[in-house]
Amino acid sequence: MASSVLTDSRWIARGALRTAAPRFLLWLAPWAAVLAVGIYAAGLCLYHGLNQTHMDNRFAFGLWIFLDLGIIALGAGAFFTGFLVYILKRVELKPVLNTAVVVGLICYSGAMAILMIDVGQPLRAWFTFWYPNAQSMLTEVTFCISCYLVVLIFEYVPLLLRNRQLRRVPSFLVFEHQLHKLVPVLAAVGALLSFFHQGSLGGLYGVLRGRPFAFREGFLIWPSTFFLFILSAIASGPSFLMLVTAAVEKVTGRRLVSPQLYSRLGFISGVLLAVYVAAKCLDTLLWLNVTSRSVGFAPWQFYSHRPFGTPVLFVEIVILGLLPAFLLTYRRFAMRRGLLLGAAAMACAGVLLNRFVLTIQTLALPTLGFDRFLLYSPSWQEVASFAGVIGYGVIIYSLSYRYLPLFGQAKGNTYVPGN
Amino acid sequence: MSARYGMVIDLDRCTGCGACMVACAAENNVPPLPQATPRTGLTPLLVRKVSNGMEGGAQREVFIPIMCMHCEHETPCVSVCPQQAVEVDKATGIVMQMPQRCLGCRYCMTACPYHARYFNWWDPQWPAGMEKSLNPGVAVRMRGVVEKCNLCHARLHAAEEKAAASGRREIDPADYIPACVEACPTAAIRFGNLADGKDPASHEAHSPDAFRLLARLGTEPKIYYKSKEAWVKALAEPGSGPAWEDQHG
Amino acid sequence: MSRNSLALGLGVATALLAGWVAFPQVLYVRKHQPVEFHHKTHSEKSGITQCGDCHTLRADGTFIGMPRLETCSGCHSQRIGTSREEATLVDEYIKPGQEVPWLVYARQPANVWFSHAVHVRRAGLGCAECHSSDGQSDAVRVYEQNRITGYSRDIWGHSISRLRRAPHEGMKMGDCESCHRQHHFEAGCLGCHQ
Amino acid sequence: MKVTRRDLLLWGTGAAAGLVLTPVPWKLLGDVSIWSQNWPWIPQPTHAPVEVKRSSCTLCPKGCPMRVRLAAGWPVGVAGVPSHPLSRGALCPLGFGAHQLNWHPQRLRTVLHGEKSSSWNEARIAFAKALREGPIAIVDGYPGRAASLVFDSFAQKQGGSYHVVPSPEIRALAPYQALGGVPAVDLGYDLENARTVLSFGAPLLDGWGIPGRFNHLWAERAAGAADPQLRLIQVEDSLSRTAARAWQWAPIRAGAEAALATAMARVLLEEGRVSARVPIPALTLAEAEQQTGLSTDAIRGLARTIVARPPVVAIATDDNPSIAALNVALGAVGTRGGIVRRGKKAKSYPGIDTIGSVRAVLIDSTVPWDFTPSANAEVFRFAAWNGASSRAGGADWLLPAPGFLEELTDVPTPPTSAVETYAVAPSLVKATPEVQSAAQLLCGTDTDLATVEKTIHARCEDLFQARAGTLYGDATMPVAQVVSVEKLEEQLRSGAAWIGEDVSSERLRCELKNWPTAVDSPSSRQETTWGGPALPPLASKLYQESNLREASEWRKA
Repeated sequence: MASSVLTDSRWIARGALRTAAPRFLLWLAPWAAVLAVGIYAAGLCLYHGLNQTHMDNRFAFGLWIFLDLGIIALGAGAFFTGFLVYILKRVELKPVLNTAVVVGLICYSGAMAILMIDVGQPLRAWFTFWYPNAQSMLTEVTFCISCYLVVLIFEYVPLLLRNRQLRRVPSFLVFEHQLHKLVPVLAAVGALLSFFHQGSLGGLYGVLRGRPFAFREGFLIWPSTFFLFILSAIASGPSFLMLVTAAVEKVTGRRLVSPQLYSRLGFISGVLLAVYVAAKCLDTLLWLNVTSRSVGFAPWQFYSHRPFGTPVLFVEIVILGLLPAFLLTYRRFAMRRGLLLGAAAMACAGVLLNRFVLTIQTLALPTLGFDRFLLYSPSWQEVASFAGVIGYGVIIYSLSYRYLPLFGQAKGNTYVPGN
Repeated sequence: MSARYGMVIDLDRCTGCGACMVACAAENNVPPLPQATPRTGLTPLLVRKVSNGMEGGAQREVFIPIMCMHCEHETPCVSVCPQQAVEVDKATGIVMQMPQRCLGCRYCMTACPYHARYFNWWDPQWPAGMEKSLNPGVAVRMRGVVEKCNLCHARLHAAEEKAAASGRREIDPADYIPACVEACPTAAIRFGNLADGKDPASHEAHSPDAFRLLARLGTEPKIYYKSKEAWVKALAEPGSGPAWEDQHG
Repeated sequence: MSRNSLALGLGVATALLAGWVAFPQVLYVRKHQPVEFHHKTHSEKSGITQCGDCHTLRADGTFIGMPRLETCSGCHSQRIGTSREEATLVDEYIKPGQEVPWLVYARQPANVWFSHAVHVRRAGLGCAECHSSDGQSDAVRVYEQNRITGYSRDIWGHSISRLRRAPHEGMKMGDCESCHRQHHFEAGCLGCHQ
Repeated sequence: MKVTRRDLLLWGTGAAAGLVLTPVPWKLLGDVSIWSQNWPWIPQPTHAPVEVKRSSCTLCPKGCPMRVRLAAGWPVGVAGVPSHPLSRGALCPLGFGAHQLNWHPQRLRTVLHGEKSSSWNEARIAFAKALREGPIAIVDGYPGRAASLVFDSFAQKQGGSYHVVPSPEIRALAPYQALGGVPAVDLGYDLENARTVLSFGAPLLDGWGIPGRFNHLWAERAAGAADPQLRLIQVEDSLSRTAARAWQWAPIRAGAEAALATAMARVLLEEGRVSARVPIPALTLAEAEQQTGLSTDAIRGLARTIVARPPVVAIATDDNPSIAALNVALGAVGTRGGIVRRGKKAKSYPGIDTIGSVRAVLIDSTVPWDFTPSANAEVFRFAAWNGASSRAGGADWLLPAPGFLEELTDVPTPPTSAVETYAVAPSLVKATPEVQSAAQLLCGTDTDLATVEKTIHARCEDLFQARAGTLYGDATMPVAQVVSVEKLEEQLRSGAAWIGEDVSSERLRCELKNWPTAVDSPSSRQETTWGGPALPPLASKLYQESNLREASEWRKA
């Protein structure tokens, strides 16, 4: 048994140089451990109930929702790249497409898994499909995410079938070929679904009339956050792709995509980020001076509770918004790999901060005049089960990288042992 | 018939004794949950103590019973529920929470500006034998669902059954009185059909001293409060009150 | 090729057989009533004609459901006839004053509020509209209990597919709703739940 | 032909595909979610019909009448009796959870000897031995019941002594016995006719007296009004819930009540605002200011305020002579709207301070836990709930007593009432096995004692003979119209309450020769209703949730 594992070369694509099996296993081990702990923590939450978390009646949403929103935003690279490549025919982005699909798959399936733990009655979660409430943003989210997860699987399968062993099964080859023809359609469908659920994730909080800090006026049934979320997601998606690819390059010690592609992704990300920041500023001003004021809140009043002061807003918009947008788009910097990646990281951080503020700060602020400003800190079960998702992500990606041609044309490089 | 059940709570009459809370919990089979913290317990009705922040003899306190406000318009919790576990009943105006439908996503709790919704973080349990004292007609909620005040709906059922048995179409208002109203030793809570102009409660609701918490959010709550003291009235405004004032500077 | 399809076909067939024939047998546990009771005998021999004679509505509108022991002991304080069932009833229940643990076919779960008063008195439904011919039964049915939910099989209805079932069959929420819809009666969730 | 791996794979694929066309996955999906709605480990209420019976709350000497909902022989809910003129349908928070108390985790179910379990038989033997070796003291925390009579007569026959632990409200009335010769148990407050109530830390809105009575008066005549018909002035060191809702709150230093009372009397006498002929106290306003922390002007102002709206009565929380003296000065003793004599002369019993050196002490379950007798005596303590920190609570014998509505008992006039009342609290709950009341033990030891049953019957006869007062049952009727003793007893046993005639008009004479010296006594904050041994788990929990009470208070449960 062991030998068959240790000599897996016949599963690895011809010509692709991969590190030796034992080293690979060594690399997987810690991540597997993290995943194991995560599964145990999740098990505790499912068996004993959500009293295992530190959420409470006031902080009904916590770490999980924040990170779900976060990774789904970062996973947006998947649909957006597909959209650019197949719909807008930006073929130069093709090399990162497979990575985008895998990353997307990981992010979305991970988020789904966490959501299943997060609800109090997972066994009844399917009621949402049986008795859907069309008004609810959460229904929109649930439907779109689950459908899009299916799409992602369909996008992933052809990749899977291109594995050296699997492609020897003739029927698989046919199947893969057929699926491949379907991919542009899938990309289109995926893009549509994703635009919707990214939006409705924003809507999730924007519609909360009872939470003046989150509530936004909007267009038709959609509050402004609906559109801001789409923008921020597609802005951060490519940045996250860059970071992932760079990380893989670092670990494997190989150049997988051209520097031009990096700066291309960076440029796309930067431009979108700039647009997003502009929109965000406009929205914030409108909200401070019209929306929240109309129900009796003075501008900046929300920022009177430490630690959520105005600095947070400044960091979100300027340091992690405007600045990276500039760095990513301005050619002189975009050519410098370090700066580029740094800017990409800042862009991602900015979007995460935005999700954090919207989820956590909204719940921390009092609504009733005689209520208190509250904070909460997650329990180890919450942290561990999410860490598990990260472990799961790394493992899936590593396996895909090892056994599937993620970077189709990155062959024949000189072998440098991964560290 | 289309009633609009609501309450007018006279805060000047409330002594904060808490009888309403105990009566409510007993009526609705709320488990004691010794392991719960003040932030994870179940209190469909919760009396809050608020001080006017003055010193010495000028110091005053008011007690504010908080429960589901049964918002009439754009009810925040109804629109957010992904699977129709919450609804505003057409016939009674009661905002109904269905634990058997609820999947425990807690989105409604984040939507409620009054924090009047509670999640069953634990399995409901009673000291050995105490389950014999459970109130028939109210199903015990299971772990992992949201619950809140349903205006003692079991009592409305009983009233309807009684009416039906005696061939009446309408219930006798005397048969439908929520537990907290019945329990209040100072008759501070007046309950009734706000849609019925002759009902004393609807009359009270129109008195100059009546107000509603966070009325400016525009959700038209059907729980009214009443006080002659200006500082108490001020607590109802969003963005004002101790929670916000002492933050400035 | 043909061999493949044969294998596939066999698989499908096994699944269909297991799902449609075996599954219902496994899903329900069969229980017998504590006492063999015949509605027919009672209506013919003892002149009890109205369901309400034993299944009474109380003054406050609550429904007594299965008659309490005193109703039975009204006549059965001493054995009537020599049947073994009669013996069990009198010796095991009436003499020791032990309520008969009847298995209620139509018992709804704790979270349902069903008022007979409202349906019978106000809406004027006949008993048979939900309980069909149980009132004339000359033998007690076997009580089938769902192993997972603990519900009586009558709630789901006898046909596992719920297709082609008699109008009275099935007491799931959907069945209540469809009847309510027919009679243009609207109730919120808590109209029927508690 | 042999079956290949390939065949099995295909067969499996077919089966999997076929299963989707069967009810299996779909029915299971449904049934599992239904299972999650009816988890077997979650208790559900009974199907049994609900009946409503009347009784009285026996958890404290206020004896509020109750409507108890019963299902399958167990109480499933309690409510007050609105038609009752004193309680006005009110109960304290403890009362609304009382039906859960019998299953309280701290419920006593076995006899404890020291720290180890024992039996009733051994307890009886030990008690008999103690009796032989002589003298025993019996301590009662709820005097005036039929059971109390059992204690008294037993003590007399056995050459023992009978002592009572009066409720705080009664203790506050003790000084008037010295001044006017009327036993404290015969005195009450004529609150209905008072227009100014000056409370020295008494929790008037928080379980003092009959909870429903003052709450109702306050709500109807004071709540929210800028110039109320009934002025409630609270003198207290901290902002209690009563102080928070009072018309005025005078914050003074802890334990300075006596000084303030004396100083106010001085002001009133000097300014000739009161007619009573009593000497002017020696305490100067300057001293009072220094003791109470109130400015002399404040004291003067307060003094003038309380007499602005007569009749006025001052209410203390303990036997503070200075406050009693103030009432005399205010002419509030034995007058309309003041402290009145409620009726026939009741026997007054010695307190616990008079327990000499005895062989054994028998403590009734109504005695608060903070009372522990001198060490050398053998202690037989009855209790339904263990409110002590240690297992046996310092008693040699801890004897499980009947809990809520588990025994027949009667309800004498509650303290502070201005009229005589009487009710019987029928037992509505089948008693927990192994429990026995103190009275039952004594009647078992001395069989020719009049049992509680008999005494209640005798008291019914007295009521019937007297033909006075009114019966508040399902219908309200004067006793004069009740046809027979049996009918009267039947009515009382089904939860009706008797209320005597108002005799508050009867004047009392009491004179004050010289002022008690206002000593700075540490303020004794009165235990409110739920200071009892056990709080319903619900109540204790809910107090933790809301910020109504301090942690120390709800931890009692």
